[in-house]
Amino acid sequence: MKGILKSMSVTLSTFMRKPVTREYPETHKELPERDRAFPVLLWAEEDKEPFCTGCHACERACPVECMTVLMKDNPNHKSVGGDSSRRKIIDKFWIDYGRCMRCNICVEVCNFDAISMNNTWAGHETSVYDRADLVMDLPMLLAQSRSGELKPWVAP
Amino acid sequence: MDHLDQLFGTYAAVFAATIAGFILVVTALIASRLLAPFSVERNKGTSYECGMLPLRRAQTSIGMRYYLYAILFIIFDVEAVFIFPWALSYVEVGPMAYYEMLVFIGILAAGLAYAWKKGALKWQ
Amino acid sequence: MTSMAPEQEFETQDLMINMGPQHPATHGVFRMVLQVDGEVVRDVVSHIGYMHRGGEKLSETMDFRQGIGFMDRTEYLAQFNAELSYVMAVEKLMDIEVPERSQWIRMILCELNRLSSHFMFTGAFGTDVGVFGTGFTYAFRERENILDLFEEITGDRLMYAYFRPGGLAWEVTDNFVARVREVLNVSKQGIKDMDGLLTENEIFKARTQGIGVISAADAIDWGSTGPVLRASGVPLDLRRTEPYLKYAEVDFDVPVGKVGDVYDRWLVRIEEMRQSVRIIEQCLTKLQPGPILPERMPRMLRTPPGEVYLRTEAPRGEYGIYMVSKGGNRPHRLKIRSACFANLQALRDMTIGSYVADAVVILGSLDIVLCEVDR
Amino acid sequence: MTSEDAAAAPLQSFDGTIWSAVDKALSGISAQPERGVQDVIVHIPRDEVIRGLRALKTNADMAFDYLRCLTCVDNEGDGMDVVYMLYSTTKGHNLTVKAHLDANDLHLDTATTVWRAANWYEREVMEMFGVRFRNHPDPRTLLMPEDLTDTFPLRKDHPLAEIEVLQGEGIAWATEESV
Amino acid sequence: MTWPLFGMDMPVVLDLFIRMNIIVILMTVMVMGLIYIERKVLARFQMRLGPTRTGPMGLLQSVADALKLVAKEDVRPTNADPWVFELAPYFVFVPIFIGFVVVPFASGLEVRVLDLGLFYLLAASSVNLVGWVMAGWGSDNRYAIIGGLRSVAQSISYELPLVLSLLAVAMVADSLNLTEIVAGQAGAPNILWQPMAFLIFFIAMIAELNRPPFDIPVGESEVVGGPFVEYSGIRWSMFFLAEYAALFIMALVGSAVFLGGWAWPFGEQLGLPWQIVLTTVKTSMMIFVVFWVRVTVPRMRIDQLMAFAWKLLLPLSFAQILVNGAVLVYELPSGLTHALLAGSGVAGVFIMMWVINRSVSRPRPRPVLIPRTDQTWEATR
Repeated sequence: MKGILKSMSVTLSTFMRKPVTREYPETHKELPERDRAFPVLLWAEEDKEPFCTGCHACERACPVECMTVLMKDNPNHKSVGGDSSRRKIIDKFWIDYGRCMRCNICVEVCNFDAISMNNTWAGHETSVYDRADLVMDLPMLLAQSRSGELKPWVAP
Repeated sequence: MDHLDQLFGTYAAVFAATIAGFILVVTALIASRLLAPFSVERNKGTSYECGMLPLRRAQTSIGMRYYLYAILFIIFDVEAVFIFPWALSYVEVGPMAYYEMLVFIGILAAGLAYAWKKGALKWQ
Repeated sequence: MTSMAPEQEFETQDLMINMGPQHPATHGVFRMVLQVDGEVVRDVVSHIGYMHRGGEKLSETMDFRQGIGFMDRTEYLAQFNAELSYVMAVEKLMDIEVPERSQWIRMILCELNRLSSHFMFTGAFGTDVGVFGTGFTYAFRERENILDLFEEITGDRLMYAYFRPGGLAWEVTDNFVARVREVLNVSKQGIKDMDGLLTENEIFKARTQGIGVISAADAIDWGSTGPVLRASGVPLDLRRTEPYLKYAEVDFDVPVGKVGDVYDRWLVRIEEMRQSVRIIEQCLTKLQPGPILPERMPRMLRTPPGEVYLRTEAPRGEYGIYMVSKGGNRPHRLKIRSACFANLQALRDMTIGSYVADAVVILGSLDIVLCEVDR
Repeated sequence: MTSEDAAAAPLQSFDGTIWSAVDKALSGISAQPERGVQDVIVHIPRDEVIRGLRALKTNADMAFDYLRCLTCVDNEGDGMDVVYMLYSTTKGHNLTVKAHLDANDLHLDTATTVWRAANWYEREVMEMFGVRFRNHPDPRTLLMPEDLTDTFPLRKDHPLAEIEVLQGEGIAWATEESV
Repeated sequence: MTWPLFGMDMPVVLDLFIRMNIIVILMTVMVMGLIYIERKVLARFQMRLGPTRTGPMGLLQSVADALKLVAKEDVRPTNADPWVFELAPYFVFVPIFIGFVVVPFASGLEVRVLDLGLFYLLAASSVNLVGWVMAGWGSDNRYAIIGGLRSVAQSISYELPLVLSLLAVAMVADSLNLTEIVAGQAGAPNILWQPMAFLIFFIAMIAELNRPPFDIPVGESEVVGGPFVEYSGIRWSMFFLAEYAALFIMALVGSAVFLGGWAWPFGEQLGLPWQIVLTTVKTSMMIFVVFWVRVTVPRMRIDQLMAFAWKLLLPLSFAQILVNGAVLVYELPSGLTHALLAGSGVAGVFIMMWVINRSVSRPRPRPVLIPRTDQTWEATR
């Protein structure tokens, strides 16, 4: 009886405290800088092209094989009259978010800092009705970075 | 208003309430029948067995622990019914009625003690 | 019924009850078939394997860096501990010396993970004994708090993939020490709440005392580990008996039960939470700046041929990685020795003769993670 | 140290390890020692392994009363090794015991008579590697479906499942071809 | 024949019709309100927010629930016994509903005053048990059967302490008529003279309502919902409706019999609005404590439950009746009578606490802590 009364005093004390839950879709928790949602490609603003050269490093390192990379000759390269220093550039890039396990390995192996984990809420709220819609193509992967909302965090 | 009318007046309410209760349930069921979707699918009718197919029919004979309590209950509940009228009138009758009830409850208590001793109150 | 002999008609039949794979109390997809007579359990058959994803087979195709992410998924309540076993096995095979700072940080994170895992246990166990979700929400409050810290450090709330052979993936945040202290202060209150909510409660005591008893000899014979074993009175804690990381340099107590029943397991876990707080506080004072990876770290992780069975003390007990390497950058064979797998074996012995309601409580007291059992 | 080094080293040279005591406990059993990375490894021929394990458990100096783990390693054509990780709760020492099985004769006596803990581990090895444990009390499948008894997933010759590409690249390639 | 209603003489049939309608509406609104309040209160106890989406502060949550339940498919298992399965909701709901006939909200505000009011209420509400068994047996589901049988065993066991504790108060009040009992408490509520009876009543009431810690028939973690595992849609909501209606009735009766209803502490001459306010406050307090208990305590086990009823509550309530009888039959001075009654009650409460304490607290120290020393391992052998 004494123990039950003690338990009841504990619950009463929490009755008096403020609720800790958040009303999710309206109020978002602030995400830390290092937050890892899904990988996105970065956009080189000065060159008006992605950083990615399509070197397949991330594709080979991916443990779940969720990436597909196709490279092409850069039409904007210096040798063909452009102003970019990249000889090769990404042609097509798909990441299947349904397979991705967000292990950050692709970011670590990238030699060009061309891929980064999305650390905005947009990266977390990716639910769709069809699994096929989770396969992101190049424009989709670049959209987040091009819009300027992404604050990429590079591990020190 | 004579006595019979009084009785009718009060207990008619009980009757009316019973009917009202049934009407309430029936209305709800009819409303549901009108509003709710209904589909015939073969597997829908399987009873819930934590995701597995039922092992066999559930209505088997069950351990008799439950029934033992039922028997005990019947005994004690009938006694309780006897105690009710006593409780309201013994003061007028006087101490004698109290002693009689003491004996009665004593017999009951002996019964309970016997059941207790015999282990009828133990589940195992 | 008609074909039965008259004397058989009065015989009660045992009822077979299926608990799981889809039952509110089975902590995942676990199935136990109870043979009950009225309310008393006569026999238990457990079925596991619903969550089997071939993690061991998959790990044989992954190189040592890729494999880390899979360890998180086997033990989703104590991810750091699982990663730790894996990376330590690789380090042992490659003979890498881990810098001090990394070791201390690993210890802090592992103990925080133990804290969060035990919180999860207390909450889920509260639900098993029938408290309407109160313990659960308390536990989640505390756990979220710890997970927030993990998210700030590693970037993910559950699948951290933060430890690397040789050290850590990257440095912790600048305000790490202050944040850990903050989290610890909240957690202390949380432990007090959990303790006050249930430990002294008479109904809780009545429900947990004296059921699911397993003696020390039986527990050893069944290979039980962790709090289940310690509750039986065997002071077997790998942090003490075979200290890894820096556990030899901190003071902590190993709580040991006396009877080996469910209540003892509860008490042991509650006390372990307090000890974890104590360990973390000592670690914080000893944490010094420094490198997090050894200076000469090979870029490609290749191990010499060899085999190692590396065990660490995860919240649920001994989490072992048996890694056989034939040279190269991936294990030839990887066996995950999961603590719950061993503990779950003893379930039948503990449960027979108790009530249906007790079976649920006993299962809850083992604190199983089915992903770990099935791997 | 690798197995080649261990084979070259003389038997009694594991100074500071428990090998000499194990050797004493296993007298009469032809055991081959090996200095592993962490624990001492003892190779025991498979016909004697249960006898050896029981000797290790009952020997007062050894008292290996705790079976840490039991598993199996497929050596690709070179047979299989059944591995027992032992621990003594009273003495606090560890030992790894290995029994080699030929690829065409995967039979072994059960260790459940020594430690009950071996029960589920052996069931797992049975279905994953196809090693038959004689006299096992409960030889049902443990993790795999009950009807899947003819294939052994953890053997090296068992292929990994094809990676499912029906969504990601599959759709993507299709659109590329159509362009 | 006429009957007075709101100061007017009315034909009995019309009068009944109006009163029934009031009761039906009141019950529906109260149940919806109770569900909403329970969810909010439980959420606060658990530091959550509770329903917030439907309507302002989630006020329309119950309405939305009700609409959803009506518009949900009503599945019947193929193996179920059709008659038993389909009729069970009636047997669960109707007995609870007819209990409303005697429940007093304020003086003169009830459907009918029955002389055997208390007795009638107990008799009616125990019929609802039949519905539970029917639901359990008819579903052809193991959990349902176990749940149904458990509910029988539990309800009949706690029926007796409930009846006897109310009888003990009825002896003190010298009436079974709820209105008279309330009127008799204008000076002091019965809880003062019968604290143990109140405690027993409260415990037995929670048990009768199948609420934690006595919710073993519907124990989520054991029998998944007990007798109504297989019910869905509107049929399931009937069980729910009955459960909350019963909670409401029991709380009302408890506040009327023990806490003085509308009569205490201001007396009966106060206006009707104040009487309703008093009743509401007292009932809410009872209900709040029920919620509070629900959120705090673990579920009991069936053998403990039974032992608690038969070995502790039943003997104690018998003892209370005997003491009451002895005290009341000899016409002692009023002060002494009341002192004896209260004293015996308090003593009973202490006996109860002592027995509970003794039965669970075996000497059990905290776990042994093994500190770090160099020879720790050997030292503990």
